[in-house]
Amino acid sequence: MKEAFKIIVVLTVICLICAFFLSFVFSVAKEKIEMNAKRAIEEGISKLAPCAKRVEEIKLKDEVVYKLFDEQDNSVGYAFLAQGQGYQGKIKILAVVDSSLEKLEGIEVVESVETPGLGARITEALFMEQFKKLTVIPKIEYVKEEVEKDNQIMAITGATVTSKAVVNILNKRIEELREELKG
Amino acid sequence: MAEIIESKIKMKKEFIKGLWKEHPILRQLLGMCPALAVTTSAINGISMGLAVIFVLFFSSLVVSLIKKVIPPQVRIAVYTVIIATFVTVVDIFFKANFPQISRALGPYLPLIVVNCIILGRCEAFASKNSVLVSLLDALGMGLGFMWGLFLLGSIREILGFGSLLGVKMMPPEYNPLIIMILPAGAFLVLGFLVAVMNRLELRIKD
Amino acid sequence: MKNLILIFISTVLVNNLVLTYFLGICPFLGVSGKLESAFGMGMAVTFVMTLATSISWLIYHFLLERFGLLFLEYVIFILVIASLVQIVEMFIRKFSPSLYQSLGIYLPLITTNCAILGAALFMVTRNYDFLESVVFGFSGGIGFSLVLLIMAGIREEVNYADIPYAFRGAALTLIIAGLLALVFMGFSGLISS
Amino acid sequence: MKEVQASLLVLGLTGFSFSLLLAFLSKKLKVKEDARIEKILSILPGLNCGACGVSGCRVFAQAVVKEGKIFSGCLPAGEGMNKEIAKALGIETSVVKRKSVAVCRCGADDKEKKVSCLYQGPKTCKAADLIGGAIDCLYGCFGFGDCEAVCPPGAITVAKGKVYVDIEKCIGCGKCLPACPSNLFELLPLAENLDTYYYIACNNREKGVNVKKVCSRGCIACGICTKGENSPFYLKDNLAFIEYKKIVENEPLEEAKNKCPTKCIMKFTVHSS
Repeated sequence: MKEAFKIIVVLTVICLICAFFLSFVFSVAKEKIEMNAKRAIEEGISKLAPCAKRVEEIKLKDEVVYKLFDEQDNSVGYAFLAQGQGYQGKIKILAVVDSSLEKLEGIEVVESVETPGLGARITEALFMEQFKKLTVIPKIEYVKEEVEKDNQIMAITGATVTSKAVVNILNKRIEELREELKG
Repeated sequence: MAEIIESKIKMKKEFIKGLWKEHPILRQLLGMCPALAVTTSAINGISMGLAVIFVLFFSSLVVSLIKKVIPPQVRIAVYTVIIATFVTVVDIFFKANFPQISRALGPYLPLIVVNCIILGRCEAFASKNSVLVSLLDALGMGLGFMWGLFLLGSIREILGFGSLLGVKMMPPEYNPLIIMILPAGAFLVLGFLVAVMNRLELRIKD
Repeated sequence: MKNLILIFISTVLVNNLVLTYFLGICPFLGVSGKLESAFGMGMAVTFVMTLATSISWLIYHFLLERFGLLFLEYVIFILVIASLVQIVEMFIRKFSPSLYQSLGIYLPLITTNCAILGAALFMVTRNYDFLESVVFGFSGGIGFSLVLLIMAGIREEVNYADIPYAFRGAALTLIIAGLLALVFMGFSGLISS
Repeated sequence: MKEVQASLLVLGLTGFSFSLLLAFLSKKLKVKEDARIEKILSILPGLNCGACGVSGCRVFAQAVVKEGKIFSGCLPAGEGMNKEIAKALGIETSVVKRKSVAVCRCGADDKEKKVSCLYQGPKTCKAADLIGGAIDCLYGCFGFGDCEAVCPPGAITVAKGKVYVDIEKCIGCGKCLPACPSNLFELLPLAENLDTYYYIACNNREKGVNVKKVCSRGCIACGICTKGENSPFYLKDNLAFIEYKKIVENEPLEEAKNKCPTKCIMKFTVHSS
């Protein structure tokens, strides 16, 4: 009986000590992590919409959307975070759209674990440039050859799945925004 | 006096063996998962190496301290929980202070928890030797792991991206070998590295 | 239902945990010497991985997410996996000592098998629902065993070949694994979701 | 502070439930194994090197407990640990000494062995023995290292076609005897009083003139070594042998070694206790 008792005591005590130690470390570092996340978003926004001076957070369902205002305090557009399933894992995109939700100011891929050299090329400026001043209505489309309409972008050769994922994630999020803001 | 000197030599031997003779990746073939996955660039290699040293050092310390108390049935469970705790500390530390490294390492930082080196060293070494020796062994193994990762990372970065530590190395018309970044390239490069290591070991022996 | 089959095929062939995500390389190199120990290892890993992903999903959704303890993620998952492997080790030791003998050192190494924790973490990042994560765990195990058996078959042939001294043993296994990874990359066009 | 209580509760609970499960199972699935095996295993270095002549430490521990005595001793562990094992078993142990050492009855290297055809088969002695033709001498050593591969303590190294046995490392387990297809290895018995030993490094049973054709170091059965008074050498089908029981002191052996025309009588000394 002693053996079994010893097993139970040792494992549970070790777990408790680790739990306490971890939660203590986490609570110390929690603000810093949030601060980092906020700073990353602010940097992204300032890069995408230089004219935005003031940022106001609006809570929509469980996501946060940032309303942007320039010096004269009239709204310049919205910045939002959209994420979804890419080819290999999660893709997180920060995008800025004008206040009428028709044109994209630009996007920045914040986080992605796509295959290096192929899917990962969505994080390069070349791909993200295409989204500058891209019209969003009815919705963004991707093409394999050259672009005709102004709501189309060219997919990266060899990474069509990832490019399609980026387009779908943006379309879905903008659709949600349209109902929430218009409704 | 003799034992002190003798034990000093033993200590030095324990430390040195991790760097070359019993190199964790190239000789013992432990800790391959992060070694192959993360080394798409030299920077990743170094940061993963540093994280492994930290975790290996502290887990060997804790394991060698409490090794007498742990009943054999729960030995693996307890060791892995301790290792997991230290890895989470490293993960939180990287997220707080170096967000871009934490993004670069991505899902592979937690995989140190199941990194065969750490449990391998704890199971085979720290649970059988005194504290100081296991710490030296941990440091040796950690440093060995790091330079192994750095070497692997730089080879793959030079061939795959044409740059080293972000600095352009190759002439512009060099089009990078994408395979070096893909999993297949990692296996091949490591295979040849292990072969080179065997060759060197052979020349030293005869 | 279609989605489950899709996950199964993609995890076994397209995104094989061993060849595309480098998970579980240590036992992959170590145990793939003989066919029956490879099979034993494959089955043990499949069993543990299926159970681990399902239990981890339950704990993740009902305990971690509700109390917002995401930082505990790694510790809890590895605790589940370590205990499961300890149970599997006891069962194998009790009911088939010969398999226990041949798996030897590699049984505890299953716990450090990155594939199992990797599968649990991928299940979280891809936020599968319960049924999907069970299928994902099971297909991950099958994919691991498949590649392990292929490698064991090749290595049993390679023993009779005349290999230069430096490449004997692990170096050649790694190069074979590299070629296998290339072959498995051929499957990537299989699923265009 | 909420996190601290929550994490304590969650991790503590999971740890507790799994430890309950483990404790219960460890009792139910108890494999009835002698406790002493675990004790011995903790003393052993755990290298699974096979130097004790058995496949691994766990097998060695089980065998020691079953037989109740240390049959071949754990070489990497050295004397200290063997005494500890004996203490753990509660038996006293005579100082573990090896009873014999392996020697190879072919001392010619690549230059001395004549080779008249190019052998390209698999580089193992077994294969060479099957196919034949790797070396002209039908009794000689192929030099592909089957013995080196099988020697548990790694005492045998094959360099330039010649077999070198590291006398200090050899534990006399005899695994090299079956490994060599030409049966060139023999276990030379170690006597208490002697520390230098002699053996004939040739196995060729052809007439002297044929031996000369295939090897410059082979024994041509000239019989000079058998001439001295009470010399332990004797000739049997064109090959010299030593009668180890008849050896009184090394004088006649040393004399025969110098007189041997083809220098195929070898000598080695044993240093450790």
